[in-house]
Amino acid sequence: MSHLLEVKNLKTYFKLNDQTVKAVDDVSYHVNEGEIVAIVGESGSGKSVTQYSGIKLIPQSAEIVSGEVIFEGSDLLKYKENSEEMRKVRGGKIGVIFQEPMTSLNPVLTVGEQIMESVMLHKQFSRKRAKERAVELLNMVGIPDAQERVNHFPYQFSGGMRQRIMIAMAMSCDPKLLIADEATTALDVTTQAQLLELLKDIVKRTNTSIILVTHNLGIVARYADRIYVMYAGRIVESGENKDIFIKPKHPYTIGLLNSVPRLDDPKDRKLIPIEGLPPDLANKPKTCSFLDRCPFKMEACEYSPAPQLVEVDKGHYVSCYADIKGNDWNLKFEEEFASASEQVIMKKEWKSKENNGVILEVQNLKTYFPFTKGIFNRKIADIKAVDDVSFKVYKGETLGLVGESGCGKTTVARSIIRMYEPTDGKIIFNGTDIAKMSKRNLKNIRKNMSLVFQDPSSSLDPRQKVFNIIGEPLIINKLVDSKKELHERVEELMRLVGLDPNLKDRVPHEFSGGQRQRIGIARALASNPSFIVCDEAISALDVSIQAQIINLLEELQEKLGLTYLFIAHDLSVVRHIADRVAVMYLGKIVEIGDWKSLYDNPKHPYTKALLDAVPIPDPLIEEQREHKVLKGEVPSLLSRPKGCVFSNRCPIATDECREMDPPLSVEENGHGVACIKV
Amino acid sequence: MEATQKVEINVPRRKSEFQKFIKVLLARKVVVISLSILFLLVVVAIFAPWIAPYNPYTQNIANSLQPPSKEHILGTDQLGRDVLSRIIYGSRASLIVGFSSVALAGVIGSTLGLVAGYFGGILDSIIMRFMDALLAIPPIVLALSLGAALGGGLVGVVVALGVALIPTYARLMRGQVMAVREMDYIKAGEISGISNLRNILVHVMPNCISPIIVLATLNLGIAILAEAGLSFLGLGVNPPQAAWGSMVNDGYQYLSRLPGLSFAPGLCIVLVVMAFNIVGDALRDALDPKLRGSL
Amino acid sequence: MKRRNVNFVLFIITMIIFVLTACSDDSSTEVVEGGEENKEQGVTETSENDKYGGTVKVRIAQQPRSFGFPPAIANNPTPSIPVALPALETLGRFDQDGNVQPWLARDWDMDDEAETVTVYLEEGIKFHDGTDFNSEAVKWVFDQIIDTHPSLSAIDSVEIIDDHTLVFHFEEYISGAHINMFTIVPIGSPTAYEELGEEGNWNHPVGTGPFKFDSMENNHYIKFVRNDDYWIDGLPYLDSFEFRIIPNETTAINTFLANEVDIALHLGANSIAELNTSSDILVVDPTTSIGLRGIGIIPNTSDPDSPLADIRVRKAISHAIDREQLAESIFHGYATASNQLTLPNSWSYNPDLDPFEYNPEKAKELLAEAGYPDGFQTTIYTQNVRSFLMQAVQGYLAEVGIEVEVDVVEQARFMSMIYEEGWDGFTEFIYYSAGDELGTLLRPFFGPSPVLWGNIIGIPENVVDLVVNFDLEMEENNRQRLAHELQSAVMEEHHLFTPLFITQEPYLKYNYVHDDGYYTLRADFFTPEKLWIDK
Amino acid sequence: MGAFIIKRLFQTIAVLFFVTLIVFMIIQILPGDPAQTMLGADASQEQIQKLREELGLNDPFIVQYFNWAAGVIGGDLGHSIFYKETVINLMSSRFPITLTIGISALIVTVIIGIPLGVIAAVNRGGAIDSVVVVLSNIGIATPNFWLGILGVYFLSLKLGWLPVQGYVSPFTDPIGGLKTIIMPVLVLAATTIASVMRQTRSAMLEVIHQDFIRTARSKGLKERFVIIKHGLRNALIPVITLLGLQLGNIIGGTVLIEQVFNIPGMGSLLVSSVFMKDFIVVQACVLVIAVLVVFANLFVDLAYRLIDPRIKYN
Repeated sequence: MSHLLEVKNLKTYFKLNDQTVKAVDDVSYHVNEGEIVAIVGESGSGKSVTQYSGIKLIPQSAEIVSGEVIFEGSDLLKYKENSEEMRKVRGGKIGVIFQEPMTSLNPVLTVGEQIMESVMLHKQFSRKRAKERAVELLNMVGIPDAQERVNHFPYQFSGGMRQRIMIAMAMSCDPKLLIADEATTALDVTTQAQLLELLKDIVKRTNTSIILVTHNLGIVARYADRIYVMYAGRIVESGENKDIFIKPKHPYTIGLLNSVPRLDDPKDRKLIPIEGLPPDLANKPKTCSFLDRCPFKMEACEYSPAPQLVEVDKGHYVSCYADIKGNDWNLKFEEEFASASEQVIMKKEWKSKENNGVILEVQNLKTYFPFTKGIFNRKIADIKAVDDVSFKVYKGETLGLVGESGCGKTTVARSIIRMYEPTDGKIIFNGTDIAKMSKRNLKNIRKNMSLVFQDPSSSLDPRQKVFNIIGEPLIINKLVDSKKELHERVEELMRLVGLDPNLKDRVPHEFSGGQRQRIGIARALASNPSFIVCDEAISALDVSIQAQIINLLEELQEKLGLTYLFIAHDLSVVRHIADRVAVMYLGKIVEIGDWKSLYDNPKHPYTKALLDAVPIPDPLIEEQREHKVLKGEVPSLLSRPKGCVFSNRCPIATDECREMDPPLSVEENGHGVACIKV
Repeated sequence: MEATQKVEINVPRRKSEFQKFIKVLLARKVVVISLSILFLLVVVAIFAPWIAPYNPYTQNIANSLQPPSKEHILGTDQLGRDVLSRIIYGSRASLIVGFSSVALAGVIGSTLGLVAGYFGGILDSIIMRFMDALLAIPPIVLALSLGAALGGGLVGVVVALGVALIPTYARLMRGQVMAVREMDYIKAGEISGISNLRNILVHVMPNCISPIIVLATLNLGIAILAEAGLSFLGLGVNPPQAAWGSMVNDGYQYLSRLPGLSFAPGLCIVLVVMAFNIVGDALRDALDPKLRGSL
Repeated sequence: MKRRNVNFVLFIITMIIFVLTACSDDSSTEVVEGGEENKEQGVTETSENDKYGGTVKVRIAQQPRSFGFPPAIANNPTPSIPVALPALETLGRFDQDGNVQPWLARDWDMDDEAETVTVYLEEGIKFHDGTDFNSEAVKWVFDQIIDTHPSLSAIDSVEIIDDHTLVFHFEEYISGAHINMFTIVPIGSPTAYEELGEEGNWNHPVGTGPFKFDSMENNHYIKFVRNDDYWIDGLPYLDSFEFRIIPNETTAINTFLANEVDIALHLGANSIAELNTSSDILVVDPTTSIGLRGIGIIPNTSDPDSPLADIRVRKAISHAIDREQLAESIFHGYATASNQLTLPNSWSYNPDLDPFEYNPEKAKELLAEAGYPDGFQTTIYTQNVRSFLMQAVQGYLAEVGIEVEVDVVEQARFMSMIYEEGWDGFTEFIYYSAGDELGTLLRPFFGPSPVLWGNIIGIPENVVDLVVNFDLEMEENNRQRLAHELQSAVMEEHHLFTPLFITQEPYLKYNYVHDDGYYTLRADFFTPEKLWIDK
Repeated sequence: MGAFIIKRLFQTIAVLFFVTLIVFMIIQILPGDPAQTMLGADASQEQIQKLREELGLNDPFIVQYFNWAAGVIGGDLGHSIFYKETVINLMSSRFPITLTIGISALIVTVIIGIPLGVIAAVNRGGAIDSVVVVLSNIGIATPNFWLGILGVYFLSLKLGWLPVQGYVSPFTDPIGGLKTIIMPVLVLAATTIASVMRQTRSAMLEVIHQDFIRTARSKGLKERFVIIKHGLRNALIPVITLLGLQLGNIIGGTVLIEQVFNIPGMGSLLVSSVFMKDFIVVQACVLVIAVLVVFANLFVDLAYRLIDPRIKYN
């Protein structure tokens, strides 16, 4: 049977400043009709460029050096970039859904217009018919009031909605193949689930094939039929879904799987990061490109040319010399893993920290922002970003605060450290209410609490040397008496977070993302605080780096007795790191409890929905899970539903829920839930 | 506390910011040429007395309006002064007017913008409305009326152009400050309890300065052009100071007979302004390509 | 007595100011028609009929303050008079020798004893609005003016004898005072004034002239059309006549070269020299000497600590400047160097005085003698129009070691400096008179109650006395003696200032333009009734 | 939208207040006595006093300002001492001229600048692009009065194609008017064309690399369609900002251009008034020009709305 799409030995190089960046270096793969194929890899692995090469949507600096892209029997590479034939394929036969819903739609044209122009072009529909088709498509992708909203502009839609529109647009001319390039990466977990289910549904109904380009292994496990793993411009492993997850053979695939926390992990599992960085694609070594990071490299790897893909099982291909050597290599890997894991300190049995005493108590915290309108910026409403939130944090524990974007978790964090002025409520830190404390008095308190920011590149002053960045809190708070002491202390802090103190005179830009986050952590530690707020501290990092930082945070907690308020949207990570977890929705805590009872026995329908939406990178488990999809979207803070904030989306809500705002009722074990139905 | 993390990550030293900046800056030949022109300009202005073949003020009326010759490469003007020497000295006027007015505008404008952007509120509104108002008066119109009020001459021109250029800096600086203030590293400082002054000096200013430098470079060209325009209207620098703008004007009457008299200084203006513009653009691209379009 | 003097002086000042403000370059002299014009006229004989028709356009440098309202015109003769004259005429006109000849006044009697002037008007003349030109109209105009006009307030009253005869009664009667009333007071229609009001009349002349006002646009153009009922039969020749106001000199030259104007007035000498190459273009170079526009530099001598208080230094400066060369190079010959207040061919020129020839060595000697062998630093204040000249002076002074800064100041500042503030160093010195009347020339500066320059620097008493005596003296020989004494006192004894030259005002026209009737004296005059052009 | 306009109008009023203050202050810092300077040296003390009284120069600054501002609001810009006319009257013939030239220059700028910028961006690195880049660099660096002088010299004097100076309204005499207006407009537009060309080019280059352009291409649209419909409309947003700013430059440019071509517009009125010390007129000219620019910017802000639906005011 011939494949719908067959890519053979594709090479796409970029020419940048006299350097040749081998973004796609001899890649072959195929897609069959009605199949969902995943291409997995970290940023910069060349997975997107591979897809765009075939339809020639690559930047001008890129050049397709060689290869064939055979689609429905003809080689697309033979068509000129903007030729009639190529344009017929684009949109007509191959649809693309891009990553960024915010920038991928033309902001100045209505969404209807953008769908219509495609239909009018490929199907020769009249304007009127095209519009009907657009409405029909919008209905299909689940846009409510499609008839009216077809005339709206992209900015009038949420990110999730825009991505639905992208899907409608890509599907508008009934393509044979859909390329979804990180199509759900920028979205919240529930929205992501909605969209992926939608896509899957479409495939089933129309027999369209999908290429799912992503770095999220969970998604892959849940939806893909076959998987290609890319690293540094090459495919390093490919095979059926289950082959990859259950019997991963390439050290990189194994590393990826080991570095990501899973929703079904044992609590004491230590994450194993992939050390090092991917190679510079402009100066790629002739040897295996994973060599430098490979924990299993053999002597032969050092001088052998890069390994080719070899079929090790039926339909399972791997490019690794370990494979070629034969033997029982799979077993060998497991042994190696075991010894590698021993080198790191095993996490102790989890124990509640409630007896340590309370370090922070938040009582009825409200943080409102004025919503202004009109000529005189009259305040017409409050944006209740945080609305009556109470919780305690015990000394030495990690309280995880989870929720989707806009739920108010960051506002809580910033109110606690008084970056935002709380509207009402108490913030009792070490026995003192700091909610209304003057800035001057606050200074003394602030030594004891600090913040690790989300984005390591924007949270470090690009003009300052690392030394000054880490030393600043010491100088401001007069914690050192001399220059010498300052130097010593900064160097100590750098060692503490795993940075070479010799690098203290460099500027942040000279470090990698993970290292920058280490600098941020060192700064947070400088004033010797007991309490640290980690505001999405790992979300901006690549998965393999995330593991490093998570491990570092855990070690530091152990060593320094720190208390963390850990804010994140990734439920798996929170489960891994937190002792207790609070779930927020629309400015309120809907559920709070220790990790075990919350994850194992979620009570609030929202918590349940969230957990359902998180894919687990294990196809066997995924097969058994029921994929319930939460309906609707998070409402805006201004049009908050009456009664229970979740009532309009809740599968079990009744009229009662729409009238009464349920309080957070806490059981004896500390597990609290704000729902009258449980 | 003891360091226990066993991995010490050694990063290969990447190219420093500065090296990278220089590399991007010098990537295009036209930029290198422009920089050379400007370098030459500065050298010529500083060392004018040693470079100029004649004293630019020494007149030889009997020898006026000579065509180019071996002795006078560009000929002589109405007072028999050597045109080349006057052009060489004229670079001083252009540079002084350019740099002083830009410095004046830059310092005052940036400060206002900094205050407006950093402290916000009603102060911001007042300052910015005032700047909008100033911006509504085209520089040449403002300079003309101010120049008339202050009297011509170097000081008048510098002050007039300086005032006219203030709002662009204030606006840019304000925008920069507001953007930088939103950056997490500023918040990090604020959480640590940093003082406003330290925050401004250590974090805000250094991160706002590069677009200001770019704008200043571009404005140098504008100031030189405006000075020429004011000279044309008769409000330029005082004679006998040589200034390219007034030389163009003075020489115009002899265009058919001695085109060099007016062409040469005109060409100097065009070249130098162009060089400033190209270098400004290149600086912008090298410092922060995102600024393209906003400057 | 005092009041009269002040007023008279003020009139002169008015003129000076307008010279100071004139956008054109420095220059201008005396004259009626230039010699060249006459030569050229002889070449072709044209029948009277060929002269009719056409439009002539004339470039002027600036918009006159008013060209319709007689008092305003008389108050600001430059640059109003030449623009007003095509429509508004005066009682008399200057001839080539600078004497006043009859025009609207057919004759007059002057009675020195009675201090009266009796004027007999031409008869049968009508204003453009159809009303009669008569004694009443003339009296009306003068009544408007004599109370406000500084120089004419010497007239006490105007008495109507009959329809065409008036007697002007003078309050005080000095030599030359009557000239103004004949030459700078244009006669407009009182009826028109009543109809239009002062503002309406301001730029809408209704007079007896050969051309009627047609239309205007401020700072753009002023257009006149032929007055078919002109009182001289057969005149004017032209259908219409237009002024184009073009302040910028280069634009003016281009306009002239593109033949968009036929006559270009108020051009700088260098522009004229530059254009004096084409055979189609005539440079009219007025050469008759009946008035002065002199340029020099004047030091502030009042500060005893200043080097300029030393007469040797002042004389050194006069020796340091090559005025002949300046006249040649800056003015391209359209100025005549002079070491005294008047030109060497004038009766008032004193041939016995030091010629202050160009001699840098002598200048240096004098400086050394005065104790400044290495020179000193000082400033020359000037206005934009003359900055070039002052730069040239600066260059000369640099050669003898005097370092001069040329400070170009705004007119307002300049005025306040020479009126009240004073200055250190030099300012440009502009003096101006009709004829070689040293009295009228020097009174504003060096007279008994000077208002300009002299009131700051303090004038030696013998100079003041000489000015007054000269003014009152009516007898020719005595006047020459006094003039020579005055020259000697000002130039030799005190050396109050450094004269440079007397300037002329050449202008350009195409050679198809004939009999344009432009001449300049204390003010410009434009009498285009006989103007005609080749077809 | 309505609320936005009203808010923007309030802001405009605040700006206008400062404009009047600045304009008024410019006159206040003039050295010397305006009355004396206006009347000239022949004025008597009584005349000066009378004028001072008339101009309210004896009042305190604040009173003077408010009297003047009240007059301005009531449409009374004062009375020119020199021309013996109300300033409004003086301007009534000049304002349309400057506006005609300015708007023509703006139109020419748009017609020439934007397409060239787009063409250059699309052919980046090509011959047309190089020409456009070089021309725009030269255009921005060339003093416009100098360009005008050269134009007159070559086009009028050497070739005799166009008149040297003057102004004939194209509304009364289309051909003659066009002839007089063509060179001033082109010279005036030269600098703005250069800037707009540059801005359009760089905005287009930026937009071309945006995600939504890739989206448009992925739909198989024709390249021309992608560039014009998807690219240009977005690129126009910064270009319109620039045009708003250039409006001030165009009006400022007329000051010089009107000198070169001797056009009786606002610019030449301003210049001659500056030299004649007719402060009332100077004041009024600066004010009118500033108000024009303020309203032009208001208009630009509103125009954004038409092009970019994202702009949510408030």
